[in-house]
Amino acid sequence: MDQNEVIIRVGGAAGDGVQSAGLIIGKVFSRNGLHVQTYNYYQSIIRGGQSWYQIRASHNRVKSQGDGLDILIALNKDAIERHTNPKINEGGASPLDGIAVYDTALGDFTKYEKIKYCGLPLGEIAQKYSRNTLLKNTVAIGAVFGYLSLDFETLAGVIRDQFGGKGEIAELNVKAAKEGYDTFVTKYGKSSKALNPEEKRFYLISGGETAGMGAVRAGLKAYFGYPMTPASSIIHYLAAHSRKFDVFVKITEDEISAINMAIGANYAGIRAMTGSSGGGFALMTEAVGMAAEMEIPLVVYEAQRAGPSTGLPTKTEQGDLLQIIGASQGDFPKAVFSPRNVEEVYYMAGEALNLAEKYQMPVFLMVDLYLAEHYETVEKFDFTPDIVRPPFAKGDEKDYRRYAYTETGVSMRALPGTPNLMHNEDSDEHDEKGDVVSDAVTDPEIRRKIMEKRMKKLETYIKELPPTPSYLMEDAEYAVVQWGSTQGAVEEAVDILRSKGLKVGVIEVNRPFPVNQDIRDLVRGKKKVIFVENNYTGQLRRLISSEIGVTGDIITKYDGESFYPGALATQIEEKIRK
Amino acid sequence: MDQNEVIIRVGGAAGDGVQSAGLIIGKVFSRNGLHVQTYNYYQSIIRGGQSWYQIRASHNRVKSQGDGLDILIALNKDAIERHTNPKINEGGASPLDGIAVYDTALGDFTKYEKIKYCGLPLGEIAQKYSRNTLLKNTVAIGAVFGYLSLDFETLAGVIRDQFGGKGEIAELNVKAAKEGYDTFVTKYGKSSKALNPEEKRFYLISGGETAGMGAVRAGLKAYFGYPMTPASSIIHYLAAHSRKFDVFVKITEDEISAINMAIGANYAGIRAMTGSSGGGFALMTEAVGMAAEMEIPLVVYEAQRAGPSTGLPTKTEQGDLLQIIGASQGDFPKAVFSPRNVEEVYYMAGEALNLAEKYQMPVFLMVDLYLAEHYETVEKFDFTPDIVRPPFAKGDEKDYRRYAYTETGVSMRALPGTPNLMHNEDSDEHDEKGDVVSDAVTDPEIRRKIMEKRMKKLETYIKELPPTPSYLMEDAEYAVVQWGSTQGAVEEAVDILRSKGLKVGVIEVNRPFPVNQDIRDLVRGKKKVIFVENNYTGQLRRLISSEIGVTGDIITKYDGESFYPGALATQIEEKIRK
Amino acid sequence: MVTMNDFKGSVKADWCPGCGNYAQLTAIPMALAQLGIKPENTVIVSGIGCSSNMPEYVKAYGFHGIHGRSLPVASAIKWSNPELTVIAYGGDGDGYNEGTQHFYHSARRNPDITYIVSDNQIFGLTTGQASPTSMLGMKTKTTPDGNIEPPINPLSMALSAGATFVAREFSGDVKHMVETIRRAISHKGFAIVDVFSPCVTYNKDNTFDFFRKRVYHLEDEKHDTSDQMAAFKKAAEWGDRIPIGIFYENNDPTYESRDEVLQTPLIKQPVKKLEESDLEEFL
Amino acid sequence: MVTMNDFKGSVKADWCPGCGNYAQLTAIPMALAQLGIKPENTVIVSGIGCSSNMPEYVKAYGFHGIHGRSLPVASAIKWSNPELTVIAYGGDGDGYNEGTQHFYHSARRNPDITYIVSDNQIFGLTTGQASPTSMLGMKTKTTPDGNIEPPINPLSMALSAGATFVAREFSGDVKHMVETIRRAISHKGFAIVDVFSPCVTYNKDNTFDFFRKRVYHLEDEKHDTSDQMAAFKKAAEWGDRIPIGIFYENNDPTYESRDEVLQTPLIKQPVKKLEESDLEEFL
Ligand SMILES: Cc1ncc(C[n+]2csc(CCOP(=O)(O)OP(=O)(O)O)c2C)c(N)n1
Ligand SMILES: Cc1ncc(C[n+]2csc(CCOP(=O)(O)OP(=O)(O)O)c2C)c(N)n1
Ligand code: SF4
Ligand code: SF4
Ligand SMILES: [Mg+2]
Ligand SMILES: [Mg+2]
Repeated sequence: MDQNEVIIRVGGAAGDGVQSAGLIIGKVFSRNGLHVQTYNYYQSIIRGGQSWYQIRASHNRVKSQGDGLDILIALNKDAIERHTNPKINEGGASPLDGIAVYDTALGDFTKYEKIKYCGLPLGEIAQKYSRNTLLKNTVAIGAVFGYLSLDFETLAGVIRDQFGGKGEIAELNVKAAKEGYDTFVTKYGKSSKALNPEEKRFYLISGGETAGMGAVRAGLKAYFGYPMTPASSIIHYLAAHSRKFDVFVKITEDEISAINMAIGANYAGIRAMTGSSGGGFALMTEAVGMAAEMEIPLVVYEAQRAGPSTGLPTKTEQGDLLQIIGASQGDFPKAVFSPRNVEEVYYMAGEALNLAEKYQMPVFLMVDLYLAEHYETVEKFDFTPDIVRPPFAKGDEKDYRRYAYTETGVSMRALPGTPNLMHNEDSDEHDEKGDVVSDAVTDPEIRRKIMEKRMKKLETYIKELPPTPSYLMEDAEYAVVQWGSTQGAVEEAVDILRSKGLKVGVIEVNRPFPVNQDIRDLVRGKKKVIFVENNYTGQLRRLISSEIGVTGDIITKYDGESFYPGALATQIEEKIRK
Repeated sequence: MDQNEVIIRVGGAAGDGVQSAGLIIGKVFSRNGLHVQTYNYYQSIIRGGQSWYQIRASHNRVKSQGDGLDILIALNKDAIERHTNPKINEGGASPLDGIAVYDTALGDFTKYEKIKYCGLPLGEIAQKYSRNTLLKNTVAIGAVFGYLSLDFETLAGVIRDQFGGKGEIAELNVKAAKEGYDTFVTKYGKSSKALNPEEKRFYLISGGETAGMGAVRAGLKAYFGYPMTPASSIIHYLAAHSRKFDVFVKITEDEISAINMAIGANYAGIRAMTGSSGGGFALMTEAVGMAAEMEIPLVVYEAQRAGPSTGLPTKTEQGDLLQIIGASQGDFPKAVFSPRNVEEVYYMAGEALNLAEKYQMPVFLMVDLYLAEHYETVEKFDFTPDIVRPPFAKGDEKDYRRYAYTETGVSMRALPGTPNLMHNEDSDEHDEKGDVVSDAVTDPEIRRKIMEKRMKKLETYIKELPPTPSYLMEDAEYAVVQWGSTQGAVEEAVDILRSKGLKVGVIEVNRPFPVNQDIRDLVRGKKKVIFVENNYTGQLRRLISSEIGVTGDIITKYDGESFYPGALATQIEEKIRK
Repeated sequence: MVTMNDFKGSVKADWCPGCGNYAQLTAIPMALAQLGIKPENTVIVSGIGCSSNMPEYVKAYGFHGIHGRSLPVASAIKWSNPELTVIAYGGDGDGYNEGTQHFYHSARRNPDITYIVSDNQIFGLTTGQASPTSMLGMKTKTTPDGNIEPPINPLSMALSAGATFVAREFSGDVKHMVETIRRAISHKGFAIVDVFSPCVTYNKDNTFDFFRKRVYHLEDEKHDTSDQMAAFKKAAEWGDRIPIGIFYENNDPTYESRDEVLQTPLIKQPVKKLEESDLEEFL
Repeated sequence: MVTMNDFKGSVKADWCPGCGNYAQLTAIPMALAQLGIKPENTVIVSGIGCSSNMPEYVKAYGFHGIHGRSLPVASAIKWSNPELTVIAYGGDGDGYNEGTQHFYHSARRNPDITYIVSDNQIFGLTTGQASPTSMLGMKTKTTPDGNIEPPINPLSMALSAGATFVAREFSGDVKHMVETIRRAISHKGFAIVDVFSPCVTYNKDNTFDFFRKRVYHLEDEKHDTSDQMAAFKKAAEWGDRIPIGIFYENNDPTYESRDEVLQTPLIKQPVKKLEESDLEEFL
């Protein structure tokens, strides 16, 4: 067990405060300069059921929720039975192999070997301070930090922030935590973990939030959406900061309205986005084609969850790639981004807005539930505004043609309000001027040319594609191909394999469409190519095979949970040895 | 020029009666036992513009609208200028190389060599009988049949049917036609064409209509839709025959309602369908996933037109394949059919209904504007009811589980109204009984199993896939791969190449998904594989490469028109010689 | 005899303790039992939302579809098999946002189904965003500075569409609700019952208390349920006194009664055998 | 000075001769010109349908989008750049079928845009199918035995949603229409003008003649446009006498006037520069 690292899990029911307890714990670490990753396991239920929140903290960079479990805070009996039982593995999560903190009032439950059961009268302690039943969580958190002997003051600070400053409630919580801290140490002593404050501090932030921030940095002025898990975190973030960031946030009657509004706003000349999860995005697909045909910039934030249909609304999956590739009838240029981590979401949100406007085409910023909702530590962000806006026609252009044929396929836009350049933008096929060619006379020749003009934008963009990122590929004999949020688990799995002497590297596809030809070079000569995907059919593999003919073995996971590095390493090794 | 064949084109403006004139001409041939194919070139406009209708008739089987143009009926000046000008080629259609029939009142127009201009006082003649300006079309039709010296009585019969029996209007038309017939012969003589009545008669019918009939044969009881070209022809056909066939036809507020109704009706136990074109189908995609997750049979008729977006609403394209493959988030079983001709639409409509019910999954019946709207001769249909309904649970089953794990992946349905078997069908992920697993406790293990159960249906179906049809593949050195409505033009192009000694065959993909592995065998050892597609990016090629790694050269056409055999033969030959 | 117990499902409802939906989970089976309708002939159709979980908890045929689409599904089930009693159930977001168009057109179309909306004036399942019936000024996750969009009035909406049965109930008055739901189910045609069904977790404004203080029974004030204009006026009442009960009712023919093909239940119709003569027109 | 001619587009309208839409092609530019609104500051947004081809024929900024979606597009354009005059135009199928939900929610939301519906009670462009305003009994391609679905009343619908300006006009009365459209455009908020605009090709029932015999001007009968109940009553009038003109008008605040961020036009707002302090909350 790594003494520089700890994995803590808070287990309970919805409504038990699992998530806020988890976040407090995470923040204590991040404020102390430790790297943190969290994992949120919850159900589509408001109260009850079974949920848990895992925090992995380390002095070294951590990239996933990790394997193993050092400390469990069990908020109910189900949680203690479940997370200590070596036979139960929630989609790959490790059972406890350390201490269990729980309220002695829980009563009897099955006990397992090797686990240190550290019952405390959590409720009793809590009641000394307040009758709010959630206070016992604070006591338990205090206990955990006592065990880890981590500076109480940081914890006190986080608690105060969480409970609204220096008021009475905050102080009660601080006191309760302190009693939990002290009582634990008195009763059970301290851990041998060597987790100490560092000189720096990290921010603990989720992908939904960095998507919002990154977009604001790139000049986002309006977001239109209809709530849907896990695409709501960006809405909540932007709505809460609407006035601060001067971003107009509009919740619409449905997703169809949302995307049409986003297109209208972009048409008018501001930067606007929309977003949803798979089911809501399905409703948006018709308008995606409209944006493409009318050459109006559009960024869609698509946060995947486990399908098909309503599926597992609070579970993660990478199952929407082909939906996005196939969105809307006909052929048209588009780009798909799949940022690999919370930080990359920030930068790619801006890149998406710039790209959409540069090429006047739809750009998809794909994340998944895991990436949109889990928290990661980030050290700093680049705040320099990242806004590249192509010029607009001003009104003195001679012979202005909205869809002029050009070298790049890109034609200059004239915004409504510009003198002299009045024209029509049309979802019907049109000529260079924007006049419809499907009414009186369809000229097949013009149709052919305007199709080619639009598709040329994609050809132009392909030439500018940044290289596909990779990890340890220089000397790799085996290539693992991943996309999006699985980066962390895959890299950690590869680290494990490297430590066993297997030369494995990772090709990290963060811009899945158009498919970068350089993937061909990256796989060349490899003994084996193995795709790792959080879906059933291997959608990235299908796409890459479709576009550039590269294929390989596949490891999939479709139980609603994300990959765990240890288990994944074993699977990759099996494929290699096969 | 083939003396057993004639190609006639009627050109005019929308509202000029181009289409009905064309249909009369076609029927005269089909009633005389000649093979006919028609081509309808029109715009998204109710009156005016430029449209034309082409009829190809032959004693031999014809498979496409063909190359060349023997007879033009020009209903306005634009038509005569356009169709006689050797430089104008409407997406591949040949200019006139024969006689032009027109109203001498048209006045002056450019004349070209080699064309025989046969002006007649069409309007003048017509006015003798009625003031209805459309009557002059009838005169022109008469003239054409005079020229071809084809039996006037058949023409009279068709006219009577078209104009509602033996009434006054019908008789006026017959008389006007007769005068056109005689006047032409007197003035210009007869053609050398050897077109004579045969002993048989054909039906002249479109794909939209055979889709409706085929579905009725397979027990269709309800159709839910929202009009959209070219998916309206099936609606119009079924609505007109609703009482005769006892099919409930419901036009809904939008496509979303239509597909949800179709799913509801199938759930209740009847056979119901929905349909649309690409844009309307985009709106349906969310519910496709619901049907898949809830395992409710569903057939969607998808009639493609040229996109993206509104695009060319009255033009053909095969641009929706990837939209269908990607429809709705997540992975689930489905099947896609792409019948190759009007007759096959009839049989595949029934097959789709049977398959959807057998596997309780969405099945897509894809056509395109060309197939949905153009007319072909068909000799006869098999009327034996084609209904394979799997058994439903009756109510005395013990331990009934709606989604029981089985060998095939298929579980027995219990329809509402069945005693004792009350259960819940859910778009949320569920267990064998149908109980939701995403509320209280998500069991990743159950999720994994139920995903596998559903996907197993596809594995089972794949084993039953009929072989991919082909044409002249036995000794072929080159393989052309086509799908859907391009069959005719492709086969004729191949005939041309064969006549030049090139051993070309055709792989005809009429069930594009799941991709049949036998395509691998079919292409094995071929010198070249060439995909022919009526779209920009080669969507079938992308799909086949994605699923089974087979790829090849590509010939595309994306100007809104379908392929013409002559031009296509040249293109294929170029690819071969390259 | 059918009893409420016959409708008791095997899955325990997992709404928050105190949630308004529990009242309907009592009232709907009670009304069905009173009418002697068997579970096997009952279909409950829903969309997505806390409320939409209803079919999971009732022993009957359940169709828990996608967000906003219960009405088209419910209508088609009824048209396919008119012997079934079809009840659509869902939330205000489900019915008045995502499903707006289906609600409006179902109301004018008049299929013989019952639509019960759990109107908690909030999105519950997605953890508390403004819904189309949220009051002006209400603070939610999507309206942190207070809702600025005037709420719609589902009753006026239904009335304007020509709905033939328009009612409102309150989860705090189950007895009254049972009576209205019973009449809604008995009504031949589209019956909408909008139910104030407090979300105790996310809506701190429109609580049980809020309504208890305000609601009164329409029938106590001699309201004429056949007078559409009176119904419009009553529907507009909002403030210290809020009416519940049946606002409007008429006997306009159902959609299915006007359609020739539906005169025989589709599910009972034999398959049409095609004949040579069916091709005649293509000759 | 702006004249009607400034709005004359280079593409000739290709509606059928006699189509009702020509009247609006005259009336809209006339109203705009009278108000001194420049073509460059005008955006005409439409969906798909014969009527929706309008933006192709007017010299202004034109947004000819997809079927049913003109209102969300129009609203967002207005919110992004309030200096533009935004007019949404389309058919009854476009607005009251495919776009039902947007119509309803726009009416309650009250963005400052004008919505003119060419209500020909039929689907024109798709060659004659029943629309949501087709009369009972009407024979069309989709209702060969006669329409059995009671038509909706767009005016009652808008009123029930809380629309702040509700009017109806007739293509056979251009002068009157210009006046109403002028007032609709001037109205601060969502203004709906439903126009009887006969489809001479596919609707043989609701012809110019049909309406000429029936329509009368509301203002001639001392109708009180501030009385919502009176408006409901007038909207329900259908038969030998059919009213046109302004049914209802009020001064409720627009959506944009209630939203803090929109107080400065979005298009003029500088980009927000992020700072270290914006990350504070994640510490
Ligand atoms: C197409 C689609 N959009 C959004 C969602 C997310 N979603 C689920 S429930 C819901 C709203 C719930 O509110 P309501 O219908 O009022 O039900 P309640 O939970 O309040 O009972 C939303 C937006 C979804 N499932 N599908
Ligand atoms: C999503 C979608 N569904 C259907 C259509 C086909 N469509 C085009 S116009 C139209 C209806 C036209 O009726 P209306 O809006 O009343 O306009 P009109 O032609 O009568 O002016 C339909 C159904 C479409 N273009 N897009
Ligand atoms: S969140 Fe609200 S609506 Fe949902 S179960 Fe809880 S109380 Fe009921
Ligand atoms: S079909 Fe009707 S609505 Fe369309 S242009 Fe012709 S008259 Fe006008
Ligand atoms: Mg609600
Ligand atoms: Mg219309």
